[in-house]
Amino acid sequence: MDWSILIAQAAVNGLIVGLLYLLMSVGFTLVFGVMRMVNFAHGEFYMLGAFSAYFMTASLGLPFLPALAATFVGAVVLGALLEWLILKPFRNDELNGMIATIGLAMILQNLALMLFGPDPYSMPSIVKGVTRFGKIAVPTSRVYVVIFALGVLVLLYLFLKKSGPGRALRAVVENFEVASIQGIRSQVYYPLGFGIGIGLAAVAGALMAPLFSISPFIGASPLIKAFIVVILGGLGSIPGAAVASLALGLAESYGSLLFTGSAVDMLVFLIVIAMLVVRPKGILGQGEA
Amino acid sequence: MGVVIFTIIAVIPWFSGPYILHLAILSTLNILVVNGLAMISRSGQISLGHAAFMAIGAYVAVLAGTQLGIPLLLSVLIGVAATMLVALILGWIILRLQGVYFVLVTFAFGELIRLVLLDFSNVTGGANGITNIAPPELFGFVFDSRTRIYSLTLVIAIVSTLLIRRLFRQPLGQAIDSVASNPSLAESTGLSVHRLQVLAFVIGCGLAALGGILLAHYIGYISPESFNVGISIDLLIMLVIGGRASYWGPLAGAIILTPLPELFRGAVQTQHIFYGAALILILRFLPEGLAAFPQAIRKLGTRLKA
Amino acid sequence: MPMLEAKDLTVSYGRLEAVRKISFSVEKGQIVALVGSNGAGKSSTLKAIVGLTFPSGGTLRYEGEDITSASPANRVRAGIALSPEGRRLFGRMTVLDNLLTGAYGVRDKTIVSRVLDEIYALFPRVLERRKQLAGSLSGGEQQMVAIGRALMANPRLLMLDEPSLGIAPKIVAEIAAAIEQINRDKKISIILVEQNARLALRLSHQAYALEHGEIIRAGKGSELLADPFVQKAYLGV
Amino acid sequence: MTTTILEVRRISRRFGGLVALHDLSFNVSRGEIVGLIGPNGAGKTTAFNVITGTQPPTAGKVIFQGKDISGGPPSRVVVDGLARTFQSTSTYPDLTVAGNIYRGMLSHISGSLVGLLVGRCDRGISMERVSDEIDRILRMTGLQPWRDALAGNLPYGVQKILGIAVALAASPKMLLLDEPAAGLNHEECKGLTTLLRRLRDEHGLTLLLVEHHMALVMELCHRIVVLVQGEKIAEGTPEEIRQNEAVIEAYLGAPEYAHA
Amino acid sequence: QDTNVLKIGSLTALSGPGASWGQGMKNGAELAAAQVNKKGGLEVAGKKYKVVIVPYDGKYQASESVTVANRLVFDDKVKYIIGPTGSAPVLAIQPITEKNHVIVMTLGFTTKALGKDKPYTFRPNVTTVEVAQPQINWLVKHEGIKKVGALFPNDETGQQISKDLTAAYKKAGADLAATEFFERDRVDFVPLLTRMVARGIDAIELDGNSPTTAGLITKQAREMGFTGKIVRTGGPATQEIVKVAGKEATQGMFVHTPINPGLPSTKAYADLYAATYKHAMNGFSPAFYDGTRMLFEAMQKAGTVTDTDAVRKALESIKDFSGAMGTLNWTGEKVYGINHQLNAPFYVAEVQDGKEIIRATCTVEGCK
Ligand SMILES: Nc1ncnc2c1ncn2[C@@H]1O[C@H](COP(=O)(O)OP(=O)(O)OP(=O)(O)O)[C@@H](O)[C@H]1O
Ligand SMILES: Nc1ncnc2c1ncn2[C@@H]1O[C@H](COP(=O)(O)OP(=O)(O)OP(=O)(O)O)[C@@H](O)[C@H]1O
Ligand SMILES: [Mg+2]
Ligand SMILES: [Mg+2]
Repeated sequence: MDWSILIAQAAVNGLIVGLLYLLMSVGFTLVFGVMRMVNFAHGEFYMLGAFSAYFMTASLGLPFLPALAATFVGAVVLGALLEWLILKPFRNDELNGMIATIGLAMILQNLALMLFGPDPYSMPSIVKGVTRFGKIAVPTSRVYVVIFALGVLVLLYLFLKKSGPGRALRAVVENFEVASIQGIRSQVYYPLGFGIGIGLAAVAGALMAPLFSISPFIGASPLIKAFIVVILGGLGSIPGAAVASLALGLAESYGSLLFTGSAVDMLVFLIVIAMLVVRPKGILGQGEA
Repeated sequence: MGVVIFTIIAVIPWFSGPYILHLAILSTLNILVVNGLAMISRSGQISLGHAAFMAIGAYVAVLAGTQLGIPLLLSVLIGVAATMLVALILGWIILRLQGVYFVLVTFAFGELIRLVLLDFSNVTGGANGITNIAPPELFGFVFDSRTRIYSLTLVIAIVSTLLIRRLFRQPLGQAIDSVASNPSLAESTGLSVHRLQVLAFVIGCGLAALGGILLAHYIGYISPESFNVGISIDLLIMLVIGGRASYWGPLAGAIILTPLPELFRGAVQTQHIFYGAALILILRFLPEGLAAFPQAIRKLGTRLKA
Repeated sequence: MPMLEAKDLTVSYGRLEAVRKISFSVEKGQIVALVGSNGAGKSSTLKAIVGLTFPSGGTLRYEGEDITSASPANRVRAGIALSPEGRRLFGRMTVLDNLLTGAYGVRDKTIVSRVLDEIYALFPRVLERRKQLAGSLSGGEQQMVAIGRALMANPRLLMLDEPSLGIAPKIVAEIAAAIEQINRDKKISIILVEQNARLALRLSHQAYALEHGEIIRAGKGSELLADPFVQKAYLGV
Repeated sequence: MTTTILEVRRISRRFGGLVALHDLSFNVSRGEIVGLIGPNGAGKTTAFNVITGTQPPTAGKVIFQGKDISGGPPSRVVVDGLARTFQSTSTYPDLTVAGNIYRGMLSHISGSLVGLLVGRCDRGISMERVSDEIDRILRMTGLQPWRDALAGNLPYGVQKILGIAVALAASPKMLLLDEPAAGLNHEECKGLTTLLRRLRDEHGLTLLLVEHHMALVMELCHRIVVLVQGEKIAEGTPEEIRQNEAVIEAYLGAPEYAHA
Repeated sequence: QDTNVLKIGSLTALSGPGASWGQGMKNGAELAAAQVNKKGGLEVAGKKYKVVIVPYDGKYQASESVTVANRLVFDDKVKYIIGPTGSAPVLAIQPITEKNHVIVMTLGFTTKALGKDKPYTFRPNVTTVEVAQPQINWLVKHEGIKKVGALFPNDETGQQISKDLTAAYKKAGADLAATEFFERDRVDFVPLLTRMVARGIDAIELDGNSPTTAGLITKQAREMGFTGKIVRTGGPATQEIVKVAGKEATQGMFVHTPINPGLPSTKAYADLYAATYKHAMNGFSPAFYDGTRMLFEAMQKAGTVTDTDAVRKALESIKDFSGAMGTLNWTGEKVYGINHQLNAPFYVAEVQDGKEIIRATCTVEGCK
C-alpha cells in the first residue's frame, strides 16, 4: 500500500467509525440535550440492545431486521417504564438524576453479568465480504451499519424538529407546567423521551453486535464516546453531534496513522478541553438563554 | 446531637481491629477529599475529575520524595502546591463554563491525567504504578501503625471540616454561596463570579491533593488506576448522598458510603445491585442527602402530629 | 348559560388562602376584567381556571360541564387558553416552535396557518424574529410571543395575565385594539388581568375588583371606572 | 455640580447578523436622572448590558468617572461605583431581606478576604458597621417591615424594591434601573417615584432608567434618550420628547391607553 | 461436632472487565475445596478441616483489592488468598499480605509480583516470560514468520508484554517491527491495523490482549483483508477468541494453550467444571485449581494450617505434582530470584474449525 491510498483508506475508516460513534451517542445526546439528563446508564442499554439482538437471532431464530425492530420497541418500553418508576423524582434535578442513573447502570450491568456471565458472546456478521471503492476496502458489514445509522439520524432529526410530538417533547422538558397548558399531556412525554433515547442506545448496540463482541462490559466505550461527542457537538444538537462524531472518527483514524500509544486519546481530550474553552456551545451550537 | 454521634463513631475504631481501622482511615481521607469537592460544589460547580487532583498531588509528592529525596513534609507541601497551581491554571480557563459543561470537561480532564500517568511511564512507573511508598512521618514520628495513621487522618479530617465551616461564616464564604445561588446578581453586586469560583476550585483541589498524598503514604502504593474516573464518581456520590448544602454532608457521605459496600460484600453476585438500589433509594427519599435526615424525621413528626 | 362559571372558588397555597370563595361568571363573547393590587389573587384565579393549580374548594363549570378536576390538557382542548404572567416562553425553542407548540391540540392545519398569519400581522416584530431562540428576545418581544402562543390554541376562552407588561405604549394601544377585535370578530370570550386598570376597565364588558382574595366590587367596566374606591386605589385619580 | 459621570461613546453591539445597538452616544451628568426609552427590542436592555460590562460592545467605549470600563467584568464595574437592577426580579430567594442586603454589601466589607479578591475598595464598610448599614438601607427603601421575611415569599412589588436595595448595598455612585415599574400597581408606582427621587436628592445618586411607564418617566426624568432599532433618534427634556413627532410615531402612539 | 473450618480467601475480579478470568480463578478454588470436602475434609496433622472459600470481588482495581485484602486478613482472618486478578491489585495488597505472612496465589503478570522480598507470593500460572521464548522460537523456525506486528492495551500488562515480546522475537531471529498501544475500552482497531499492515508485516501477535480484544483484532484484521499469520504466544483463551472472531477468521491461527485436552487429567477437570458451572472453563481456571490443591498438599506436608511459614516452605518443596495441567514444578530463580513461579507444560496449537490442534509440546526449555 502506498501512502496516498493509506491516507484515503484512513479517511474512509475514520468516517465510518465516526458514523458508528454517532449511532452510539445519539440516544445519549437526545436524553442529555432534550431532557438535561446525563445518562450514565446509556452504555448499559447499548449492551442490553446487543444481547437482545443476539438472543433473538441466535435463540429465537429471528432474522436480523425484525430482531432490530423488536429490540427498539422493547427498549422504548423498558426505558419509559424505568423513567416512570425510578427516575421520575429526579426530573428537575440534574445532579441527583445523574447519580440515579449511575445507580441504575450498576444494577443493569450486574444483572447482565448474573444472567449472561462474563464471557463474551459473538454474533455472526449479517453480511460477509469486503466492499471495494477503487483500491479502498471496507468490510461490507460496516457499510450496512452506516446506512442504518444515517437513516436513524435523519428520522430522529425530523421527529424532533419538525413533528408535533417532537416539539411537544422539547416543550415538556423545558417547562412541564407551561407545556401542560398548551394542551400537551405532559406526564406521557418524559417517559416517552427517555424511552426513545434508550431505544436508540439499544438499536446502536444491536446494530453493532455483529461487528464487535457482546458482553456485560461493552457499555463503557459508547458512554465515553458519547461524552466526547456531546461536548464537541454541543448540547443535544443532532447536527452538531453528527459533525463531532465524524471529526472524532477522522481524528482517531489519522491520529493512529501519525502517533503511537495513547497520544491520540490524549490529543482527543486536549481538543475536547480546548474546544469547550473556545466554543463552549459546541461546533454548531447556538446561544441560548 | 450531630457532634455526639460523630464523636461516638470516631472513637469506635480505636477499640476495633485493623480492618475496621482501615475502613475508618479510608473514611477520614474521604471526608477530607469530599470536603474539597463540597467546596467546589458550594461555588455552584460540580467536578467529575476530583480524583485526578488527588492523583496529581500524590504523584508529585511521592516522586519528589523518591526521585529527588525531598523530606516528607516538604514533599507534601510541594504536592499540594503543584496541584493548586494546576487547578488555578485549569480553573482559570474552564471556569467560564457552567453546569453540565463544566461537569463534562472535568471528566475529560480526569481521563487526560490518567492517560498522562500511564504514558509517561519512565517518570510515573506507568500502569505498574509506584510501590513501597514510606508511611507518613512528622518530625521524626513515624505513622506506621494503623492507630497512629487514623489519629492523623482523623485530626486532618476534622480540621478541614472546621475550617470550611468557619470559612462559610466569613464574608468570603458567604460570597461563594452568593455566587452559587444567583451568579448574575452576585456579579452585579461586585462579586467576581469567576474569581470566587476559581478560588473555591483551587482550595477544593488542594484538599483533594492532600487526601491523595495521605492515601499514597498509607496504602504504600499508587497507580493511575487508583485515581480513575470511577473514583471521581464515587466521591461525587458521597457528596450528593451526604448532602451538598451542609458541613455534615461530606462527613455523612464519607462515613456511610465508604463502608457501605462492605455490607453487601458477602453477596458476591448481587452486591453491586444492592449498592445501586441503595443509591437510588437514598436519593429518592432524601434528595437533600443524608445530612437532611434529621429534618426529614422532624417534618414527618410534625405531619404525623397534625 | 354562562360560558364559564366559578362558584365559591378557593385557591390555597399551604396555609395561605390566595383566593377565598369567589363566585363570578363569564358570558359568551364577553371581555371580563380582573383588577386588584399585587397579590390580590388574580393570577391564582386564572391558574385555577386553566388547571395549573387545583382549587381547594368550590366548583368551575365551563360550557355547562364541571371541569373542577379536569386535567389542564383537557381544559385546553376544550378551548381554554392562558397567556401566563411572566411570559414563561420555552426559552430554548425558537419563536416559531413556541407558537406551534401553542397549537399542539389543533388538528386543522389551515386554522394553524391562518392564526399564525394573524399573529404576524398583529406583531410584525414576531415575524421578523421567528427563527430566534425565544430566550434571547427582548422583554416586550417575549410578551408578544406569549400572547401569540395563547391565540394559537384557537381558544373559545382566552385569558391574558398582564399582557401589557413591558410593552411600549404604542404597542399597548395596538394590543388593546387587537383584544377588542379578537373578541368582536371571533366571538372569543376574554378574561383580562391588568395592572393598567384604566385600560382593562375600558375594554371590558364586565369587571371585578379583587382584594385579598375576595371580590370587593363587581359591575360593568364603565361602572367600576366611575367607582370612587376604584378611582382612588387603581387609577390614581 | 454638572460634571459628566457617565459617557457612552459610539457603542455598537451585534448578535450574529442582528444589529441590536448602532453607534449610540450619550452622557449622564452627576446627580441627573436620565430615562432611556424606545420600542420593544430597541436595544435598551442591551445598552444596559454593555454599559455594565455584562456584554462587551462590538465597537465603542463606556467611560465612567473618567475611566474606561467597557467590556467589564461587571463585578469590577460595580466596585467602580456603577450598579444595576434587573428587568425581572432577582434576589437570593432563601435569605431574608436583611440577608439579601448583606450579600449585596459583601464586596465592600473592608479587611475581608473578598475585598482582596475583588480588588481595591476604598469605601469599605467595617464589619462592626455592617448592621447599621443594613438598617440604613432598609430605612432608605422603606423595607423595614419586611426585614426578616424570606425574599422568595415577598410580593412582586416588594421584590423589585429589594432589587434596588441590594444594588444600593454595594454603595454605588450611579444606579441603572431596568423597568423598575413593570408589574407595579398604581400605589407602588407612586412609592417608587418617591424612592427614586429621594435617592437622587438625599443620597446624591445618579440614575439611568429604562421604562415603558410614561407617567413615571415624564415625572421623574430630567432628560430622556430615545432609542429606535438600536439608534438614538431623539434626546431632550420630557417636554421636548412628548412633542417630538418621530418619538410619537415610533413609540408613544396615541396617549389614550398609556399609563395614566 | 468437632469439624474444623479452614477459610481460604478468594480475591478476584468478579465484576468489570476482568470478571471472565476472575470467575475462572474463583471456580477453580471452589472445585478444589469441594473435592476435599467431599472426602470429609482436608486432613492435616490428624484433624479434618472443612474448607470454605470466602469469595470477594476486587473489581480488578487496586484500591478495592486493598480493602478486600484487609477484610480477608483482619476480619475473616484467612491465611491464604487465591488472587488477586491483575498486576496493580497484587502490588497493592502485598504490603499487607507479606507483613502478615498470608500466602497469596496471584494471577498478576508483572515480574514485580514475585521476588526474594516477597516470600509469601506464588504464581500458579505461566506468564509471557516463561512461555513466549520457546513458542516464538518454534514459530519462527517452523512457520517462517519474520516481521511481526502487535497491538497492546495501554496498561501494565500490555506495557510489560510488549517489552518481553520484542526481546523474544529478536532472540529468535525475527523482528517485532510494529507495536501499537490503545486504550483498554477500544473496540475498533481498523485504523491501527491499517497502519500496521502498511508496514508490510507477515504476522500479527495477539499476546497481551484480553480474549475479547484478541478476537476483535482477528476479526477486523481478516475483514480488512490481512492474509498473513495470526499468532498468540501467551494468554489461554482460544475458545473466547473463536467465539468473538468466528471460525472463519481464526482458521489457521497459532495459539498458546496451557491445556491439552488429550491429557486425561485436563479433560477430567474440564468436564467437572462444565458440569458444575454449566459453561466451559477458561484457560486460567485449571491453574488455580491446581494451585489450591498444591496448597492443600503443602499444608498436609507441613502438618499445620496456621503456621504459614512452614506451609510456604512445604509448598516450595513440592516437586512433580501431578495436577490437572500435567506435571508441575516451581521455577523462577533466574528471573525473579525466587522459585515461586509455576513450571507447567504448555502447547502450541493451531486452530482448525474453531478447535485447538496441538502442534508442539513445550516446557520453559523449549518446544518439540
Ligand atoms: N405558588 C405559590 N406558592 C405560594 N404562594 C403563592 C404562590 N403563588 C401565589 N402565591 C401567593 O398568593 C397570593 C396571590 O397571588 P397571585 O399571584 O394570585 O396575585 P395577583 O393578584 O396575580 O398579583 P400580581 O399583581 O402581583 O400578579 C400572593 O400572596 C402570593 O404571594
Ligand atoms: N443573545 C441574543 N441573541 C440574539 N438576539 C438578541 C440577543 N439579545 C438580544 N437580542 C435582540 O436584540 C434586540 C434588542 O434587545 P433588547 O433586550 O436590548 O431590547 P429592549 O430595548 O430592552 O426591549 P424591551 O423593551 O422589549 O425589553 C432584540 O431584538 C432582541 O431580540
Ligand atoms: Mg399576577
Ligand atoms: Mg428590555
